[in-house]
Amino acid sequence: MKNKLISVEQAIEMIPDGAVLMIGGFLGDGTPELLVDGLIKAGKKNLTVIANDTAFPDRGIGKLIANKLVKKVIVSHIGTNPETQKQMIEGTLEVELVPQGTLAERVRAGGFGLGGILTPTGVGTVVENGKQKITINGKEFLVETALKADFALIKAKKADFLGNLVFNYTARNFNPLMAFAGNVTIVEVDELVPVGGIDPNEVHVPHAVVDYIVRGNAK
Amino acid sequence: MKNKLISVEQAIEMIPDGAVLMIGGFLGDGTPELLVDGLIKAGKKNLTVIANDTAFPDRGIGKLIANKLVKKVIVSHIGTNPETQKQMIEGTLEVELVPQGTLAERVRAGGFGLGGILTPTGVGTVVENGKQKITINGKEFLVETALKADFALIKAKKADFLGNLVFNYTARNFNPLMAFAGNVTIVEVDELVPVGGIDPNEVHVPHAVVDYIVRGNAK
Amino acid sequence: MIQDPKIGRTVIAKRVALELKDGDIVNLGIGIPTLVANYIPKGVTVFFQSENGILGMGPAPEPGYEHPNLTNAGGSPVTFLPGAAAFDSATSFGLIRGGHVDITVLGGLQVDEEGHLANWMIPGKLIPGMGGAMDLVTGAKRVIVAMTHIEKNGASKIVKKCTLPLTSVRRVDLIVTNMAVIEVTEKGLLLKEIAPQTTLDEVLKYTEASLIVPEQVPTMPVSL
Amino acid sequence: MIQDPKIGRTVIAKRVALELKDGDIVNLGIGIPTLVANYIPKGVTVFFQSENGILGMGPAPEPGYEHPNLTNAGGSPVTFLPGAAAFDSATSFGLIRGGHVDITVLGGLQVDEEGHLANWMIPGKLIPGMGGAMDLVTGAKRVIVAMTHIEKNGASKIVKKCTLPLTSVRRVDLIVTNMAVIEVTEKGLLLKEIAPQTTLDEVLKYTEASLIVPEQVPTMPVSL
Repeated sequence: MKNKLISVEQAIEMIPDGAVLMIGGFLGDGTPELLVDGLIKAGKKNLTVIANDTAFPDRGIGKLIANKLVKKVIVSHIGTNPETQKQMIEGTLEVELVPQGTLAERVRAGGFGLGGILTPTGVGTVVENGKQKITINGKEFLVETALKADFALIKAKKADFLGNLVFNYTARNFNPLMAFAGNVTIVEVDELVPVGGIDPNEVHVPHAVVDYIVRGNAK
Repeated sequence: MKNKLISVEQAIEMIPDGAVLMIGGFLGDGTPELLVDGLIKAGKKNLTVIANDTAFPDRGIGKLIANKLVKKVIVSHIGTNPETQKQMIEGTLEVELVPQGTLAERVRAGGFGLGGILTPTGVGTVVENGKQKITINGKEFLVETALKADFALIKAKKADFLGNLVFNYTARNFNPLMAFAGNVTIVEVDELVPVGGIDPNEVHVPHAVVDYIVRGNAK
Repeated sequence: MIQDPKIGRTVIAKRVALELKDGDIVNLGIGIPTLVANYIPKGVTVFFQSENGILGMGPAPEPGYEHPNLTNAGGSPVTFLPGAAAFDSATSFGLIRGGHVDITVLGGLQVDEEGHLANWMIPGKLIPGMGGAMDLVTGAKRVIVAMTHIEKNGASKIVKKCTLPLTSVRRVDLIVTNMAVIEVTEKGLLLKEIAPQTTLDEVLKYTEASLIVPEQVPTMPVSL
Repeated sequence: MIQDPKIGRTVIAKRVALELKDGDIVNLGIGIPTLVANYIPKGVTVFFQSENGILGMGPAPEPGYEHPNLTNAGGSPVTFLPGAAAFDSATSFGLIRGGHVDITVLGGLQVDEEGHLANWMIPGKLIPGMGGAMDLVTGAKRVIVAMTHIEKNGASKIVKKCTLPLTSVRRVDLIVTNMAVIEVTEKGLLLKEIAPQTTLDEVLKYTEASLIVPEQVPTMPVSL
């Protein structure tokens, strides 16, 4: 059977310039930093990044922005990274803002084989521009479509060799959702345990969606 | 603060005839049997039951059918309970069949404040009758609307006094989804632990959605 | 043709098992598909997913080791293999609908020339409900129908056009019966293999649908 | 009116805290709303939910006890209280959008006579993004806006009609400022209380929107 364990370099080699990436994390908490650093070291270009936020210029996804690897972000928040706002104003970075709960559901829908979801969030605001609306029992909902990515780069606390994943506290955030939505899903883990070393009740993401495992730097 | 721990009788007393109930379980595995027995003992009438299936005449939700408490079921499968089919043919029980994955998403949508989801499942089959369809990137999806219930009756392996829940193996099934979708959610648990007795990473359903706790018979 | 129904079912299961590749995530339906688990080729590791919320399902436990909270989609006790995971129904169908299940093997009532499957109801007669079948056929990467070639009354189950309600408009990929292996192609149903003890004439006689028949049709590589 | 901005913020936080009921699930936004956690009335137990995936969040840890995987929605280290739960972002917003959060307290840029809130962008000037604010206002059972009554340039933030992009068409329930408590009703904005050291004339002067003013308007029951 395929051994999913690879090096950071092997992981990064698979990712072409222009790729659409989902990257886990919430203001850097739960972002696969080694994979992010690998992208920067390899000098990838024109990436599209789907993530909750652009973190800080020196942390997590923010480093990709600061190093100008990214042409477009689909995120809920950019307020903590002045570099994102600067590049957006300069016109070198496209920013698509999505309400956080909607972003979570769009990513999940992509991974779960749904076309999208109907949400009340954003109705009557600028978020509804260009979107279909549906009325159910007299209440309006926006049609928010599914998101997929070429690669999902996620961070887990623990994995077994098959790729069953356990996340840690607030580092969970978008990671389990993105695990399903990447055509190729690469997980950076702090702890690798033998197959059978995780209680089936405690698995957060089953191994079926994980393609490759990279060892992280445990903190 | 409100003590959520009540007796089966107190739980059943809250439920009026004609109530819409979601009941967890998959062919009886993960069904709150004490609550089901309580409904039968109290002789509730004209219930609508949303569940995966109608189990067997002498087990789980099947007992409610056999005892003729139910006027309508919304389920994915009735093949294991001849009593369901009998009452359906006699015209005393309305049966709405929903693909299992769609049912799971409809229940989740109800609990998660979504209007519904877009699924490819059922397109071009009798399941699409009477439903809106939406085309996204040239692919057709059915609009499947959210489901809510007056009461969700669910079964968990473990709870703390606040109502944080942990489910067991295949007894999880629809239970976590229904926990969110009941206007009142009552959980039957085998093991009650002190507040703080569950690792935050291992909580399957946070206590915010649980209204009442009933002690079950541990197996 | 194979006369013994039990041998016929075994042939179907053995032949389907040859379709499983190392590392595959596999969902087996109830009935004949369940038997496939008994014939996984040596050196091939597959992971069984069951829609009630488990990946890494093992065989039935020894008597006395049954646990009420570890069952398959038919409600029967099963076991965990190392690396198993449990999850809720939405996640289970996230795996299924999202294309994370490599192969699903399902029983069938009818398959037609377009590769459409009907397997969940016979109006006015049998209405068990679709359970997870519609999601499985719609979402799995590869759909294999494992069924007897004909009904008890001799009627073909491989028909020109399904008369029973469809399970999905998604075409199935492969049909494995006790008489033949048939691939669903853009051009129609392609006869790939013929079962042991079975003639081409028998296959054609018991198949209502048009078949594309190559010059050479090998025998299924399974032992009886 | 209260001159010291810090005292003004404290008054807002103290007054909002009085709205919290025993057992409430509460989500506090960044800024003034965060201060509310410091003034929970005695005998009242509330549970703080943070949209990055936690229920049962406690205060900042002692120095040296910070953990990189236990942060609030502003990215700052927090702690667990007994009975805390961690979950993914979809579940977190399932709680929020699904009406399982009893109260959200958010900052504001403008609130208008219809109770509409604008709090996530100033076109051409400040575009941090909406983060979780749109879901919170749309989904929480009760929405309280906690903000200063006027901008630094003296302009009222309680306006006839929002000129900034709306956060949601869902009306907020209560506005608590350093000058007043205002309830959003079907008939318009109802002045409920006036801050200490503040006169009705001052409130009216610094409020662009029309206010419904009862004969008796009590002072906020908070100490300075």
